Order: sequence, then structure tokens, then C-alpha cells
Amino acid sequence: MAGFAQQVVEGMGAGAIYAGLALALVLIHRFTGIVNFAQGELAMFSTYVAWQFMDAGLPFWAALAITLTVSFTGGMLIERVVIRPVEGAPELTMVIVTVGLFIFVNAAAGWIWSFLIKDFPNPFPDGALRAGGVAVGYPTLGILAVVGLVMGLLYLLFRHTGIGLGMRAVAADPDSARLVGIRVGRTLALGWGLAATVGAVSGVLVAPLLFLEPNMMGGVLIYAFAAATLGGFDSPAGAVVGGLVVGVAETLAGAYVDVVGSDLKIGVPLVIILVVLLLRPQGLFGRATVERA
Amino acid sequence: MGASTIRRTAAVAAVLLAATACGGRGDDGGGTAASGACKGQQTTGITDKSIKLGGIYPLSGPASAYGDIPKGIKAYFDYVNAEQNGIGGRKVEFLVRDDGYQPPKAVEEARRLVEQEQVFALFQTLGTPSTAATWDYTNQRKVPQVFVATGASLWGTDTRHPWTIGWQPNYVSEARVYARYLKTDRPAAKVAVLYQNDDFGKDLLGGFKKAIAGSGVKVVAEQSYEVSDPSIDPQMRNLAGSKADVFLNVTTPKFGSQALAADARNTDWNPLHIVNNVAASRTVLQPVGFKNVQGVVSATYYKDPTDPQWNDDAEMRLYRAKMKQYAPGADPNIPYHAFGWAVASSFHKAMQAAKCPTREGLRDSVRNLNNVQVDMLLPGVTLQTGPDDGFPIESMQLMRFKGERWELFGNVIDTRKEFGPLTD
Amino acid sequence: MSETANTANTASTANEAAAEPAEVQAPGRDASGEPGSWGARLRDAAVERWRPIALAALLLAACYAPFQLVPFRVFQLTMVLVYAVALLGLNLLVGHAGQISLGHGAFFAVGAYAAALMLDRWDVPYLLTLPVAAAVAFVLGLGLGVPAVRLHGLYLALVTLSIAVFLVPLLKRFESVTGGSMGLTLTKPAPPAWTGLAEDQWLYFLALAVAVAAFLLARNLLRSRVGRALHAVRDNEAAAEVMGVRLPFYKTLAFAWSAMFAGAAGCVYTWVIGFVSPDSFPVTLSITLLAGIVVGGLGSLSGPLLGGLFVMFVPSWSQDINKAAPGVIFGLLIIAVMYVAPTGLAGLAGRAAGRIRRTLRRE
Amino acid sequence: MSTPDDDFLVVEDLHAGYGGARVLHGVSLTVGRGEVCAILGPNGAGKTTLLRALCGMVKGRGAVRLGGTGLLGRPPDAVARLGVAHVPEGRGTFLPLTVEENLRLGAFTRRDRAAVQADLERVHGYFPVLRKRLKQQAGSLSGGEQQMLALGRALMLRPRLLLLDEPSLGLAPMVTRELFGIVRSINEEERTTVVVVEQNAHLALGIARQAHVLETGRIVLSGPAERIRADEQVARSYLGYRV
Repeated sequence: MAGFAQQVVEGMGAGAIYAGLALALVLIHRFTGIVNFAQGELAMFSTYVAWQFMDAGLPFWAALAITLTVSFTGGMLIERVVIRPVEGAPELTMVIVTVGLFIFVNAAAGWIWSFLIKDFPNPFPDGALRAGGVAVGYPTLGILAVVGLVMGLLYLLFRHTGIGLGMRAVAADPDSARLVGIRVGRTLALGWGLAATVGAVSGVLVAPLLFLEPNMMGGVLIYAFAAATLGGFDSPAGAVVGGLVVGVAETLAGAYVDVVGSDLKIGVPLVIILVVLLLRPQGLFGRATVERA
Repeated sequence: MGASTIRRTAAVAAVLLAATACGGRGDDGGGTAASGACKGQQTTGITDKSIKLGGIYPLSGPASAYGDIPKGIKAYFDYVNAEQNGIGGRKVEFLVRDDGYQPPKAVEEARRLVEQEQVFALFQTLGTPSTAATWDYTNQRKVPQVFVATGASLWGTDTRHPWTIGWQPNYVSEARVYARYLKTDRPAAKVAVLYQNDDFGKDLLGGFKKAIAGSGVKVVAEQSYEVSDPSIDPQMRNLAGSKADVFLNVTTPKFGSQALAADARNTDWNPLHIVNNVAASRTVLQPVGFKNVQGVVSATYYKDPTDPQWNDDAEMRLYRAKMKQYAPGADPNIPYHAFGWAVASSFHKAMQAAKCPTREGLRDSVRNLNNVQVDMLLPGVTLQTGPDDGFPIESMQLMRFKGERWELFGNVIDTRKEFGPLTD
Repeated sequence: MSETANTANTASTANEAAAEPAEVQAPGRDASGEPGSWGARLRDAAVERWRPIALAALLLAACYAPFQLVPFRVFQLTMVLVYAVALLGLNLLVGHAGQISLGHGAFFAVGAYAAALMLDRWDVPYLLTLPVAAAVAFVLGLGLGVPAVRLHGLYLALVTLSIAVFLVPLLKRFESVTGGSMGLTLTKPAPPAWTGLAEDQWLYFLALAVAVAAFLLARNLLRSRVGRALHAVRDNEAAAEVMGVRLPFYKTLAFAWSAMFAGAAGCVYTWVIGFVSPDSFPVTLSITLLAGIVVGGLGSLSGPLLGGLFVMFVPSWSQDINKAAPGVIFGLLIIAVMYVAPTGLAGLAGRAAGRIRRTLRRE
Repeated sequence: MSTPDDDFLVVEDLHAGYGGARVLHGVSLTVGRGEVCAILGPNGAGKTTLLRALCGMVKGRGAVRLGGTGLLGRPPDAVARLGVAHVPEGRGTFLPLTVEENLRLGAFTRRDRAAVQADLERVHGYFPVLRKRLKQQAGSLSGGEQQMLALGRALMLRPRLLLLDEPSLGLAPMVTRELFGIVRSINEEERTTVVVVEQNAHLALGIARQAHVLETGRIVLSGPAERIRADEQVARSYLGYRV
């Protein structure tokens, strides 16, 4: 039983990693309605920025603060420079632009920092909290806590601030948002900046575990997609719960279902998602919006 | 449909016509032949003054880390061209193409190099899939495809592709080295294996299982991972549950680091950790922290540039100096550069030993290497091939990580002598 | 005459624009060439006579090319045709039925493996592998299409992406059948002696024949009742349903067809490359295909061909420009095409040709 | 001589359209401060385009001035910040958001929190039905309720100019009358200037002081609402439909 509980805990640890990136995906999707394929790569790039500052001798938290600022600015800049010119184009065109961005950022990171892995310091102490035969590593607890914190902050931002309300209005109907005086372009840029910042947090969180290299987030992205879909793609809480469910399901299936084994375990979250979507097409946490007739 | 279609069609037609106008098909391949003693043999891509080689590597995509290898090769050839008047008076031109680790791209690039660039030989294709996709073509065209950068045993055991040959020790041989070590040192070892779910991982695991058959050494747990997996932590947990006393880590660098770190984190499970050569470079161990990888065992065949024991080695000093001079942007500490240097100097030796400066001459030369010494390889490791031996390097030496460096121990193991030739 | 063409052009763009604020543009809606006014219709009529000639010229050039080009170039064009056939299928699904698939590489792989297994295990004559591979992909598409069509946009994209992700380990798992990660090496179809063709030329003509057949098939499909139903679904799903279009049926059918084209392309791929392995069909293949069709131009028949050219040639150009990081250039080029031609190269080519023709007429 | 109040909103020789299609061909009109002005005309006459040009949704040539400030060339959000509230065709409701959030969005550009809160109460006074549904998703409202929400949202801006595009569209006659009653009282109580586009000329003329009839992008008839109403014969021949 303790073994099972341990697997669940480890699954949640993996799930928290997926949840971090899923939060960023959900953010972008809420504001712009597009799925940003480059989200993981931007997070990876941000992590390299943090690494670069630490390499130059800055302490972890200072480097993190600078990185979050740089990521926020960078995200806004990307919206201005890369996304704005195709604004109003079909959704798919935007998606392909983010695919191009993915390829570009990945290659650029390799060009600048090489494809060799880099060591990234862990902000959380080694060791584990033990209770009833189950050990929870402090890094896992740390990641869960940070992801929970980010989710809470986003919730506050969305629900209890004017900026958040404006962002949701833009997401719901950009034309009407303009009519009530919202600067839609600025809001979209803000959304990209925020998503890039959240992505940077997720990148910095996973880098000590996965080791920093340009393809670090590629594998995480697929799981983050799964997590976001499961959660409904527009709810931060959904993204986090989705991430945890995916992580636990994958871990348990890999450990206990022999037919699945470690090679096919990626299929498990995918099957869960398919089933969830068929039963509840808006995802676990998505609200079915009332369609305009 | 409608007016736009016709316009587009016309535009496409124009593009195609423009493409066709680019030149005649001409004589297929435009190859040339030698005269004299080597009469009738192919001399495409080689003159008295030059030799043109082509290599195919992943410069983009998930396997891009290997894209550093050609930098070491280029530095070596630039050095030889500038300071030794090339190979026997022939300046080497080395063309590098990117296949993104995708077999169809590899085929395209191989054809481009052979047909358009008219290279003398393909000097390295990287990866088993890319090599397997191209070797029918190169052998049909009778183009040497030498020293391919993959350790699959297929290149040496196959008899229908004489123009293709590997270089590095094959994965099965490496597995045999670990098997022998365990059989003598830990005859009752219970082994847990983490392996990459592809030709590399399976070749090594299969070779290992075969080599321990009938002994007290048993594989008690095995877990695979895909290169697309973000992390191998779940696999490591399952392996830890097996309570094995030896952990065989058959991974590529990133996952190697992850597995070493996971092993270090888990204080309840402390097996003897054997990491395969692909992930044994110091660049893999360093991010994990040297204190966490003490006592890890591996095997090697070439000199790791970050290993201080080679600091005063003549070849290593030459390598560092020439890398600085001819590849100023590249970090000589990256072992892929040293790998490239070693394989390029191997080619240098093989080309010098060729009886005819022809494609046939190179093919025969690389299949008749007699104890050829390459200075970037470990002392005692030489290139050796023959009519029944298609594996240039088959010797490795065990090493153990101590302090901040690898310490070689035991003798250089010639796997062919120890275990007999590899047949399948 | 030039005057007429000009007015017609502005009028038709104007119509488009006027319609835009009111309705959400369907994904991949071809914005450039919808005949809008009497002027455009007049131009269409004039142009109608030229279409067969242009097509014949294209086909003639395609037949002439392999005798002029070095085998390497012929091989490249062969691969363009292979990709074009796959993109044709994707175009049916994305461009005409408005469904996003990120798993087309999986159907491509299924076709490729089906052909490879037949050639490897049972020595099936290779021409026979084409219909079988296409049929296998069709049936699989039908099977996956039934649940898939219940999903919308993003979710369908994710589920199809999952299929592509899952296929690679699945192929490796069933090693005894698929040859595992070492893949299968096959003998390429040899040209019959009577043709007097070299191998690359023969493979090219096989691919060309398949591509022409696929284009004709796609055209006829789109002109049929089914094609009109698909367009109705794309443009306004709710309205289409009200009009009595049986949505699930047509969407599933579109899914299966597009899988069939991909399967056929995969089969020709196996002929041409002579080697299949799980790592030949990574997730990036699916993403590249989707990028290819969007870049080529959704909803037009020339889009797949232009997309095939893009997928084939642009990565090579990218590494000619920047050897150190070809991806930097490739990524930028994708973005650049989307800026210059949000509706794809087909739209751009159409506009460019139109402009040139107008200029010529004016002189 | 006209006082500043007489030409609060001035439109001069306004040309506008979509892409190359010109819809408005030189429209000129003035609206006095606190007046209700009705724009009438058949389908496709350019009524909606006129409103869109006023609020910046479509680009126009000519001149539009509100209290002396030029509006042309400003994006819709900038126009809104100048105090122009537009209730567009289709109501522009944020369907996934709650009724309360929709109303608050109407006051998005305002910084005076206390006054906004007071205005919220005021809107509840006009539309008691909204008060009961504050936490409900806007998409779940009926058509009439949504129209009231749209009007309420526009009032939250404390607009200097209120643009209404076909407020009666799709509503039951009783609801429509109620709505127009509210518009009238808003205009009377708050002296808000209103430009209303309507197909239902009868209703619009009931609350308007001035009216303009638009046909194929040109004003073909202007005058006090009573005169237009009285001159039904003229209206019928121009408008082509019964009043």
C-alpha cells in the first residue's frame, strides 16, 4: 500500500511539472484563442537566460527575478513582432506561426548555448519528507507549492482585478472589448508576457530535474497539452488538476499494468483524454459557453 | 476553383520548367576512372591535389548534440590541409549536410553529396536509421560509406554491403566488456537495466544478455524509455524496486545525466552503477555533481579531452592547439570534437594506406587495417580489420570515476580475442 | 480589358472584406479567389479556356523533367510528389472540412508500414501494395474518425497528435512484425526493361502516376455532393446541420479519405526510400505536414503541390544559408511565408501571377 | 449661427467602406447636445456603417467631431475613452462572462470607483431584471435581457454620446417598446446624446428630435422627427416600407 501511495506521490511530482507548462498554455489560449506550440521552447529559452545570469555569478533568486522580467518583456515583444502581423488571419495560420517560432527558438538556443546539457541549481533542498512509509522529496513539494501559488495568483488576477477582467473580455470578444475602451493589442501583449513569465517559472522548476538543454521542454509539451486539454484549456485550476491526473495516471500505469510497461505508458494519459473528451468535450473544468445563435 | 487555380497552376508549371532548365541529365554520375595499376577504378571526387568527402549529421532536431562531431573533423582536416599539405598531397574538402536524424532526409542528402557534389566518399553518416536508409544506395553506386557514426553491430556482420563500414566499438562488444567484468567481479550480480528504446539500447541490452547467459549474473529488471520522454524518473523508481545490486545505464547523454542523478538522489538503493560509453563523458557527469558519481564504472576507447590524465599527452596537446586555431568557436572540452578528431585521423591513416587513390582503394584499405595506431585512441586500442572482421575498433578499457576524473583500470580488452568474432 | 480585370479584382476583395466583420472566418478559408462579381465571372470565362492548356503544360513539364535532371533532382521531385499526395489528403480534412489533424504522419506511417510488410513478408507485387496500403489507412481512418469527429478544433488536434505520438513506441513494441527499431530494409521496385528507364526515373513516374490519380480523385470528390457537404460543414457547421447535412457521417468520411491519401503517400514513400523504421515517422513529421499544407495554401488544389515543394526544398535551403543552425532559418521562413501570404503560397502565387498578367496586358 | 451645443456631434462629408467597397458617399449631419437623432433607411443603406465609422470600427474619410474633438482615425478603444458608447449590432455582449462583469466592463476606462458603484445602482434602477441575474453567465440571458444588458453596459461609461444599432432587432414588440421607453428616460434624465439606427422608424421617430433617411450611402431626407413622421408619404417613397 505504501508502495502504491509512493507511486501516486511520484506521479504528482511529474504532474506538477506538466501543470506548470500547462498553465502557460492555458493563459495564452484564454487570451488569444491560439494554441502556442512555442510555449515550451520559450520556457526553455527563459531558463537559459536564468542559467546565463547565474553563470555570470548572480545568486539564484536575483537571476530568477531578472529572468522573469526579461521573459515578461520578451513575451510582449514576441506578441508585437511575431504575432501582431498575422492578427486577424485564420486561427490555423497563427498556430503555424507558433510552430515556426518553436523551430526558430529551439535552433537559436542550440546555436547560442550548444546542445550539450547544462547543470541547473535546484532552489529546493535535497532530501524528503517521510510520513507513513511514503517519502515526498522536497523538490517535489517545492514544485507543487510554486505551481499552486502561480495558479492562485492567476485566479486572483483573473477574478479580482480590472486588468484580469479586461483580459477575459478580450478573450471573449475582442471587437466588443475595443468598444468598451480596452486596448486590445496591449492586453494581448500582456497575455503573452504573462504566459512567458509563467513558462519561465515552469522552465526554472524543471531544469534541475531534467537538465537544461534545448530539447528539455519538447517532451513536457506533449504532456502539458494533455493536461491543459483535460482541464478544459481555459481554466488555470483545470490545467493544474489535469497535470496531476496525467502524471499520476501515467506513473501508475507504467508501474502496475504490465501490458503497458514503460514504453507504452505515454498512451495512458492519451487514452484518458480521449475518453474524457468524448464524455465531456469541454474538458473537466471547461465551462460550456453558450453559443450565440 | 476558378481563375485562381489556373494562375497557381501556371506558376507551379513555371517553377517546374525553370527547375528542368537547370541542366541536362547528362551521363549518369559523371564518374571518372583511373589508369595505370589501378586501371578502371573510380576516381570521382579525387584528384592529385584534392579529395572531396561528405558527411551527414543531425544539425537540427532532437539529436542535434551530435552535430558537434563534424566540427572536430573539420578542424582536423583544416589542420592537415594547412600544415601537412593534406593527405598525401591531397587537400581534403569536407562537406557537411543536415538530415535532422530523419532517414528520408539522409537519403536525399546522400544523393546530393554523391550525385551533385560528386564526393569521393561518404565519410560518416550518423545514426542507425540514417545509415540503414542510405547503405543500399551507396553500395549500389559503389561509393565508400566509411566509419559511420553508429555502433550497431549490423555494419560489421553484414556481408552484402562491402562499401559500408563502422568505426567505433559496436554496442554488443561494449556489452560484452561489462558482462565479463561482472562475471569476474560480481559473479552473482542481479542487474537492473535502463535502456533507450531503439537500435542502440536494444543492441547493447541484447548483447549483454547473451554474454551473461549461463553465468550467475542475471538481469532482474529492465525498463526502456523513448527519446521523447521528458524524464526517466518513473523508470528509475521501478528499477529501484527490483533491489538489484548492479545498475546498467544504457542511455544517451541527457538521460544518462538524469539516471545518474536519480540514482544519487535515491539513498535507499545503492547499486554498482555502470554507465555505457555514449553517456560516459565528463560533460554528462559534471551536471550531476562529481560527488554523486563516485565509483561509477564505464568503458572507453578514446581519450576524453576533459580528463586531466591526458593533459600532457602529445596528441591531446596538438588537438587542443589546433582546435583553438582552426575551430576557434568550438569548445575543445566537448568530447564529440575529440571523437571527430579521432575518426578524421583514422580516415587519414586509412587513406594513406590505400594502394590506389580510388574508391575501390579506400574500400579495400578500410577493410584491411592492420593494427593501425591512432593517437587520439587509448593506448593499446588500434584499428584492425580483415576479410572476416568488419569492426575497426573492438578494444575497450574499463574505467572508474574517482575524484574528478575517470581512472582506467584493468587491461585493454580486445573483445574479439576475448569473446570471439561477432557473427550476427 | 485591363480596366475590367482591375475593377473585378477590387470588387471581389471588397466583398470579402465586407463579409468579414459579420462572420468569423472559417479556418483556411481561401480569401483570394472567390469569384465575386460579374467582372470576375467574365474573367473566369476567359480563363476557363486556358486552364486545360496550363495543366497540360504542367504535366508535360513533369514528364519531361526526369529526362533532363540528374537522378538526385529526380529523387527530390519524387519526394515532392509523395508529400503532395499526403498533403492532398490533409487538405481535404483541414482545408475543405475544417478539421485540424496533427496526426497525419501516423497514417502516412501506417501506409508505409503496410506496404513494407507486404513487400517484406509476402513478396506481394509492389503495385498491389498501393491499394492495400490505402485501404488499410482508410479503414483505420474510419475507425479513428468515429470518435474523432465528435471533437472540435483544438481537441481533435490534440487527439490526432496523440495518435502520432503513440505510434512510434507501438511500432517498436511489436518488433516481430515491424522489425522494431532497426526497421525494415526493402528492395526498391525495378523498372521494367521495356521502359528503358533508370530506377530513379521509374520511381518518379510511379509517384507521378499516383499523384495525378490522387489529384483527379480529390477533385472529383470535391465536386461531388459530398464535397459540397464538406464545404457547408467548414463554413458553418450549425447551418449545415440545419440544412440536413449528416455531420458525423461526412466528417468521418473526410477523416477516412484524408487518411487514405496519406496511406497511399506512405506506400509510395516505401517504394522510393526502401527503408522504414519507427524513427522515420516522428511527431515532427505530422507537424511538418500540417505546416506544409498551411504554407502551401489550404483549400486549393495547388496548395498540396506547393506545400510539398516547401517541405522538400526549404530545409535544404535553410542549411545552405546557416549551417550552424538550419532551424533558425527554417523557422523564420515559415513565419515569413505566413506574413506575406496568410492564406498560403497558393494564394500568393495566384496574386503574383494575376499581377504579372495584368501588367502584361497593360503594355 | 449655431451654438456649441447645437453641433455637439458634427459629421462632414463622411466617406467610408470596407476595403475597396465604398458604402458611405459623403454623409453630413449634426446632432445637438442632449438630442436623440434617428438614422432611418432600408437594408444596406449604410446605417450600420455610419455608426461603425463614428466609433472607429471602420475607417472613414471626411470629418467627425465630438464637442470639437476629431474622431476619425482613432481606434475604437480610443473613441470609447472619449466617452462614446456603442451598442453594436448583435449587442456585443461578453457571453462567457457574468452579467455583473459585463456591466463593470462598460466602465472599464473609468477610474472613479465610487461613482462606478453608484452608476451600477443606477443601471439596476433602469433594468431591475439585471439585478436578479448579476452572477449569471450573460450568454444565458434572453434576447431582451441581453439587449438591456448591452444598454446598461453602455450607460456604465457615462457616455457623452450613445450609439445604438438596431436595438429592436429580434425582440418582441412589447420588449422593444419598454426598451425605447428606457432610452427616452435616459435621454431626458441624463441629457445623454443618442444616435439610434433603426428599421422600425415608428419607434425611433417617437423618441428622436431629428431624423435622417439614408439610402445607398447618401442622406436623402433630413428634418425634425415630427415632420418626417408627418410626411409619411415622403417617408414611404424614400424608405420603401410602411411606417
